[in-house]
Parts: sequence; C-alpha cells; structure tokens
Amino acid sequence: MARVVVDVVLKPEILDPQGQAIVGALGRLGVHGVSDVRQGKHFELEVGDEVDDEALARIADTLLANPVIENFTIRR
Amino acid sequence: MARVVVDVVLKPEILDPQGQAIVGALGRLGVHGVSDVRQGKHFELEVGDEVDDEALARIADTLLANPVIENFTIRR
Amino acid sequence: MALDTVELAANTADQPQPYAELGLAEGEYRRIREILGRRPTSAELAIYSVMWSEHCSYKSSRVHLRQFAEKKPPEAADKPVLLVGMGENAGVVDIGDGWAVTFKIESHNHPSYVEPYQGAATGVGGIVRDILTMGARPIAVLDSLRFGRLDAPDTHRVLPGVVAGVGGYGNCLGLPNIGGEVYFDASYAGNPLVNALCVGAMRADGIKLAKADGPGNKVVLFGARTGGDGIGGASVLASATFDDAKPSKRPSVQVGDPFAEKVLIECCLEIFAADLVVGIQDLGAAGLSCATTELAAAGTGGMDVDLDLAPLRDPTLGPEEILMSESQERMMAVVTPQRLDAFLAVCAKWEVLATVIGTVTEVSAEEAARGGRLRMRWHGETIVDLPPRTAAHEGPQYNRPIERPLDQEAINAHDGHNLPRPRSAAQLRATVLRLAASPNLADKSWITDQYDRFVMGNTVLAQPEDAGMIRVDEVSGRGVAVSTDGNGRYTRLDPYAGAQLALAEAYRNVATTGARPLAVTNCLNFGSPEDPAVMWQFTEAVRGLADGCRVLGTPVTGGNVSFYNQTGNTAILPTPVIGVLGVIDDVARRTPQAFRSDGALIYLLGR
Amino acid sequence: MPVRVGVVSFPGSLDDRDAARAVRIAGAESVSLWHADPSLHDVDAVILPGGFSYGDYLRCGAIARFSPVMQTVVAAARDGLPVLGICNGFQVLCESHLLPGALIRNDHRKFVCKEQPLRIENVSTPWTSSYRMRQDIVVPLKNGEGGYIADERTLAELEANGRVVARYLGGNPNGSYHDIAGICNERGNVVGLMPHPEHAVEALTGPGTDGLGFFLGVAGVQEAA
Ligand SMILES: Nc1ncnc2c1ncn2[C@@H]1O[C@H](COP(=O)(O)OP(=O)(O)O)[C@@H](O)[C@H]1O
Repeated sequence: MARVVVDVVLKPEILDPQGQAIVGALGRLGVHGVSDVRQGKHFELEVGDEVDDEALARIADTLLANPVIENFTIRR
Repeated sequence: MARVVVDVVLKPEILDPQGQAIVGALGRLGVHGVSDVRQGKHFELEVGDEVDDEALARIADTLLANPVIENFTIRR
Repeated sequence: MALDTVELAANTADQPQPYAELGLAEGEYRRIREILGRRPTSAELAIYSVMWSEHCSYKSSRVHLRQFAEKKPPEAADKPVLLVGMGENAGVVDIGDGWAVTFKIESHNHPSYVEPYQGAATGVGGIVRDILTMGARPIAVLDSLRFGRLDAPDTHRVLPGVVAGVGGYGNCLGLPNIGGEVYFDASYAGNPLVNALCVGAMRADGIKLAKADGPGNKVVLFGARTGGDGIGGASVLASATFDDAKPSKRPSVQVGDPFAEKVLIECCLEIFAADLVVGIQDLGAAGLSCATTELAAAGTGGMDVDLDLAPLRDPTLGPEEILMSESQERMMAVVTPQRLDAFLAVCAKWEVLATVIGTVTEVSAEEAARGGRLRMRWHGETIVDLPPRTAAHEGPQYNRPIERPLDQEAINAHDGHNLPRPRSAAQLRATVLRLAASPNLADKSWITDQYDRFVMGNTVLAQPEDAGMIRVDEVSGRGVAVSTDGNGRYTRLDPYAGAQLALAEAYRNVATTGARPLAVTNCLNFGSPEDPAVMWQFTEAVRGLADGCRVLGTPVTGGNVSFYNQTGNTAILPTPVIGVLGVIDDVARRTPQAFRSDGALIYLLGR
Repeated sequence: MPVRVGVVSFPGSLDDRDAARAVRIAGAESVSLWHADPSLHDVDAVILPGGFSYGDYLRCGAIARFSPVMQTVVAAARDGLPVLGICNGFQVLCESHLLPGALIRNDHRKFVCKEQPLRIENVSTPWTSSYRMRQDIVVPLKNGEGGYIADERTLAELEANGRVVARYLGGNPNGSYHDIAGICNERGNVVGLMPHPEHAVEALTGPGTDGLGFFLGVAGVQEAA
C-alpha cells in the first residue's frame, strides 16, 4: 500500500478563470506580490503494490486528466 | 519571484464525493488496486520575494482553502 | 472506553453521564431513567438526546402547533383534500384525476451560516428526501432566503455560498427551481434563513408511510455509507446558539453528494413502482436514531438492529456516533423477506449500497404498553433496549412562559403618516429610484440565473412570476402552483396579522396564476423559545396562521419550526414563511404576470 | 415506421425524459438506452442528454465516456450513426474524442440558466437540416461548465470547414472561444451542443418551439433515406 499524488494543471495556454479570480481577490484584500495563480486538481490515491508506474500513468492520462487541456505530474 | 504550490484537501472526516466517484469509475474501468482516492485542489502561485511564509499561510487560509472543511499544505 | 452495554448500565446506576452536554435537561434525564428503570447506556442516551432535541421533538412548539389540526377547515366528507395530514414526513393532497401531491418546507439555517454552500445544499437534499419518502417523485423546489444587510461583509460570504449551494444541489438533482424569495435585514446577519420547499407528485394510491410493520420483515439501510458528519448536530447545530456551543459540541459540517441523491431518487421510484417496500423513512436530522425509533414506533413497536452491519465510511466510529451521524443521502426501508431479493436487485442496478441491518419483531402486550421494544447489538452485546415510542412520540413538551415584548407598544406607536412625503417631481423620481435600487425590491436574477428552471420540461411558470407552476399530467395538463411568502417586519409589528399577511400573500400569488389554493405548509423561524417575548411572537403567529387557514379553507399539511435564530440576546425578526399550493385543471389556462395584448383594460381589485 | 431515436440514460442524466419527449413530439419513436447495456437496440440515431453523468465531479463527461454504451456509440458514430450530445452529452462527446476540444468552467464561474439566442450556421447535419442557414433561434442554456475551448489549429479547422453548427448571439454567456455553442465532426453526423433544444419544443414550458428543429431534422432525414 502506498500513497501516490497526482497533480493536474491546465496547460499554460489555456485560460484559467478561477486562478484569475483569485489574483483579483488578492488585490482587493490588499495582498500584494502574487502575480499569477493557476488552479488545478490534486489527487491522493491509495494504491496497492501491484499498481506499477505504467498503470498509474494510464490512470492519470485517461481518467484524472484530459490531455486535450491538462498536464499531470505523478509523485510516488 | 518564486513558484509556490498550495495543495488543499478535504479534512479526512469530510465526505469526498469526487474521490468516491473516481474509485467507482476505476472499478468499472477494470483498474484494480486503487483502494481510495481523495480529490483536492492544487494551486501554483507566482509570488514576489516580499511575500513571507506568514502571508502565504494567510492567503491559503482565507482564500484558497475553506478551513471549515479543508486542510492545506504549502510548498515553496 | 469499555462498551456501555445494557447489562453494565443495569449494574452501574450511579455512573455520571454527560446528559447536560448532550443538551438534555435534568428532568428529561430523570424521565429517561424512569422509562428504562435504570440509567441509559451511552447509546440510548445518544438516541434520546437527539430525539428529544427541540429540532426533532418540537418540545416548545408542539402544544401550539396543535391548533393547525384543531382549526383545520372542514372538508367535504366525500371529497377529502388531505390524504395524509400533519405528523408524517410530509402531507399529501389530492389534486384530482387520481393524482396526489406532497409538499413541505424546511429550514437549514444554522448549517448555512457555518458553511453556506454545504449547508444550503444539504438543506435541499433533506427536504427532497422527505418528499421522496412519501412515495412521490420530487418535481420542483423553491427556496426562501433571508440575509443580513447586502452591504455587510459577512453577507458576501454567506449569500453567494447559499445560492451556489441551493443551485448546485437542486440543479444536479434535475429539479426545476420555480420560485422563492430573498430579503435583507440586519437582524439576519449571523442568522441567515435558508428555507427550502420541495413538491412531489404521485398517484393517489401510491402513498408510502414510515412504519415498520410485519414481524419478520427486514430493515434495510440503503444509500450512502455512514460517516462522522454532523455528529451531535441534530441537537446542537439545530437547537442551540453557537455562543454556548462547547468545543466538544462543535458542529462537524455535512457535505452533500447530489449525485448519490439523484441515483437514490431513481432507485426509490423504481422500488415504489414495483411495490417492494412495507414502509420507508429518510435519514435526516438524528439519522439512524430517528429512522429506527420512528419506523418502529409507527409499526409493531418491535425492531432488532445489528449496528455492526451498518456500512461505515469511517471505520473508527463508535455506536453512539453511528446513531447520531447525520450523513446525507441515506434511506431506511422495511421489506418483506419475499421481496428482499427484488429490492436488492433494484439497488444493485443503480449501484446503491443496500444492507439488511435488522428485523421487525413482535412485541408482547406488556411491551406494547411500555411503548414497544427496540434492541440494538454491537459486537455481540446489547447496547440499546428501549421502548421506541418514548423516544419518537413521547418526548417532553413544554408550555414555555409567554410575555408580550415590552417594546411592542412603542414600535406600534410610530405613525407612518408623519413621515415626510416626496412633494416635487424630482423628489418622487428620487424615491422611485431608491426603491427600485433597494436590495429587497431589486431584480433577483443574479440568484435565479443560477437555478435551472427548465429541467423536466414541465415548468409552466417560474421566475419572475408570483408563483411557480408545474405541469403534473402531460396528457390532461393538470398542474400545481406554489408560492412562498413571509415578511419579518410586518410580523415584528404584529405577529398574528404578520403570519396572516404572509398566508394571504402566498394565497393570492397562487390564485392569480389561475390555480385554486388547496393547502399550506410553513416554516416558522424564530429566536429562542426560552425568551418569553419570542414565545409570544411565536404563539401569536401560530394562532394567526391557524385562524387564517380556517377562514381561507386551506389546511396546514406540515411544516417545520426553527428556533434559536439569534445572536446573543438579539433574535431575528420573527419570520414565518408560508407556502401555499394550488391546483389548476389545465396549465394551458394559466395567467402569467405580463400584459399580453395591447389595449387591454386595467382594473384594480380590492379595497 | 417512425424513426427510432435512442436516448441514453447515465446515472445522473437529467434531461433524458425531456429529450425523449422532444423526439416524440417530432414524430419519431424514442427508445431508452441504459449506460450499462452496450446494445443500441437497432436505433437510427442516438441522443446523449444533459445532466451530471456520474456526478461529473472529476470533469464533466469524463467517467461517462467509459460506460459500456459509449463503447458502442463511439464505434457506431465512426460508422456514420447520427449522434447528438446536448450539454453533458456534448462534454461526453469531447471526452470520447468524437469531437475536438473541451468544455471548461464558465468564465464567470457561476452556473448560468437563461433563454439564449443562437445562430444556426450549418444546416447539412442530420440534426440541423430542418433549419435555414443562419436562422436565429432561442433555446434555454443552463450549465456550469459550458466554455468551449480548443487550440488555434482546431478552431481554424472548425471555422474553415463550417463545423461550427451554432453560435451564441447577443453576448457570450460562458466564455466559449469564438462564441461557439455547438460543433460537429468532419462527417457531420456527430453534433455537440451546449444549449438545450429539448427544452424549447412546447410553447407552454419553454421560451418557444425553436428547438424542435433538431429533432424534426433527424426524424425527417432518416425517413427520406
Ligand atoms: N410549523 C409547522 N406546522 C405544521 N406542522 C409542523 C410544523 N412544524 C412541524 N410540523 C410537523 O411536525 C412533524 C414533525 O416535524 P418534521 O419536520 O417531520 O421532523 P423531521 O422531518 O425532522 O422528522 C411533521 O409532520 C411536520 O409536518
């Protein structure tokens, strides 16, 4: 059993309204110094030892991320 | 300028319908060995050097996470 | 901690118990000991504490709510309108042609303050399950909202969250939102009101009731797993102010899963259509405690439950926590052994988890006289052995002190005639503009644009109409119209007349669509019942509503009381929210608000 | 024999009954298809209705894509079966790669429900053949994740080949690139549409009957064939 983390972020060229809204809110709150925010998804998976790197990549690529608009990283 | 990552996850005792849906989908996809999934949010911030740890924690606590139901971690 | 079994409880009479922390008064605790003839086990204490909370037992309001039955308008004996009256999960009204509708309004005020999105979402989820439980397909929702001043900072946290939550849950269930209200007043800062109404439709012979009949029948828990949500919430979240919430009683937020509920709805409707249940109950406030005691109390009175069998989301939960958990999207059904396989097959089709956790039992005459016998086991030991009627039906009832507020005279002494009037055209213009821009009168589409009003394809009237209208029968065009109204400021000035004004407004709103008003539901939002002035407002409002309903000929079919809406000693404006439901033979004959032809004459009716 | 149009129900589908009603009003026969049943039961066309399939918690349509019925729908669509995906159905079609691009959260980050003017820009698909070219219609729009996006190359290709089937008029309601409300595949048999024509088939319950054309189209085309 191990915990694996998969982070999914929008590709840089895709607009991220949520991130933009946070930048705007920070400004209104008087917090300065944050020039950009991108929002993505964070998954924590409990996986058995039989799940190898290849299987994980497939899970991330087919289900957790949509490769048309998103990139992902896997941390074991 | 530095990139800071904030991961926000639901507190362990809070129901995570998203994660549950993914576990269910994996089962239907014939992927075995993933016993649990929790879905959270992943933020990537571009911050200036003047933004210290305390300021970051405040941003995470007030804007990025909902402390009633979520915990967060900050990685610089 | 060692397991607190019935056997242990019988031998350790003097062990101190945290009844006060669980919200029970000393006298209430003593009565529990009398009923049981021993001290309660901790699991039994959990059950009584939630069942006897203000929220579940209506202990301060019940003596007054009786008026709704006592003053019920007479009905034609051959054509009763009310198929199911007050006391069930929701009342059921005959609308003709073999159709029946059920509707009810309920509050989720405190949870929506703590976590606006989830509080509002689970409020919608709860009332929808109440309607489903009656055997009906939910067909529409309405929401009645009150917030602090629009420019108050906290309103900017609460309002968007509540609206997104009502929409997020209702939209995802595929229920059109056909109306509601929103008002702003400083008194609701810190105590927003989130009242949700749901309407359901069914064939009149398809009504389902919450009772566990037939010894040997199986008790099935189905839907979501039980987690640690809202433990203690029933008595604490809904019935006490936050100010005195001890850390141990801190609310734990419930998170809604609308997808699970949508699937549960379709699953239940398929189960109803195949006639697979004897009785059914949703799990709302007080969760398993409520479902088991209420089902048993309304049936034979006997039930055996094996709590170990309840599917858990959090395996560390103890039996008391399982009994008090308010996890959403759960139902409990009573099923005959012959139909069990068919029942489980429908659940499997919808991928709904279903588990037999108990059996309906026979009770002896002696046990019946005590209020039945509900037993629960945990790890092979008996941890609950109580008469369920004492928990579900025989809770404490209080006749709380009532006193007209000292300032009632003074606030009524204000005379509007002395206020300055706009005199010039410019002043008049300024007044009109101010009124049009005031949050209480301004356009509400920021809210209603977030609600799906088209889904199901039967919405005939929705925003901005005075009442929503839904087609029930696509062939005949038979339908229903519903409106909710309430005015806290009027009610503060005169609670008796204020409740009647709200009733009259909802009644008119329904009538102007062309529908015939038939029945009333209500959500009574007030401050602390322990404050005699609040209690005066409450009793006057109830009396006004009951009298008004008698005059208009529309019975009260159900509703909900929400007390303790106050910050410190300051209560919200007394806010009875009234829902009126009417029937229309053919929705094609509805009358919308807007003028429909040039040259039409305009009449002013009334005095 | 009336044309048989299958309407798929996923767990969490909401507008399946509405789509079936629209099919019937258009004079075709509606056949309900279940997500777990791979058979299409000999239907002449398929509608993937609106809703929140499997809760849509991950990404809209992401999980529905893997259902048994979708395996068959994808294959049949590649062979030319007319398929219309409405709202969530559009999302499922994109996730299934039957249509290019993706649908993301509305730019204003709220759910939006309104009566939406559209312009029909392609009348050669089986679903739009009963409309006039550049006909303006009004149908309900209701979504939280209706922003259509695609890379520049895809957008250019869609525009160049007339594959934008419908475009928003009078303001962009969700941030869709090029105001795109609906697109089709290269062959034209697969159409994805964010607004809801099935909610505009009866004057009594919708903004009008402008949406009926989508269903008349498929009923008529098949009859002629
Ligand atoms: N204001 C009210 N007017 C009429 N009936 C009420 C009112 N408040 C509660 N009731 C009735 O009391 C009964 C118990 O309340 P209920 O809301 O059903 O509790 P729960 O659903 O949490 O078990 C219901 O039948 C309800 O209709």
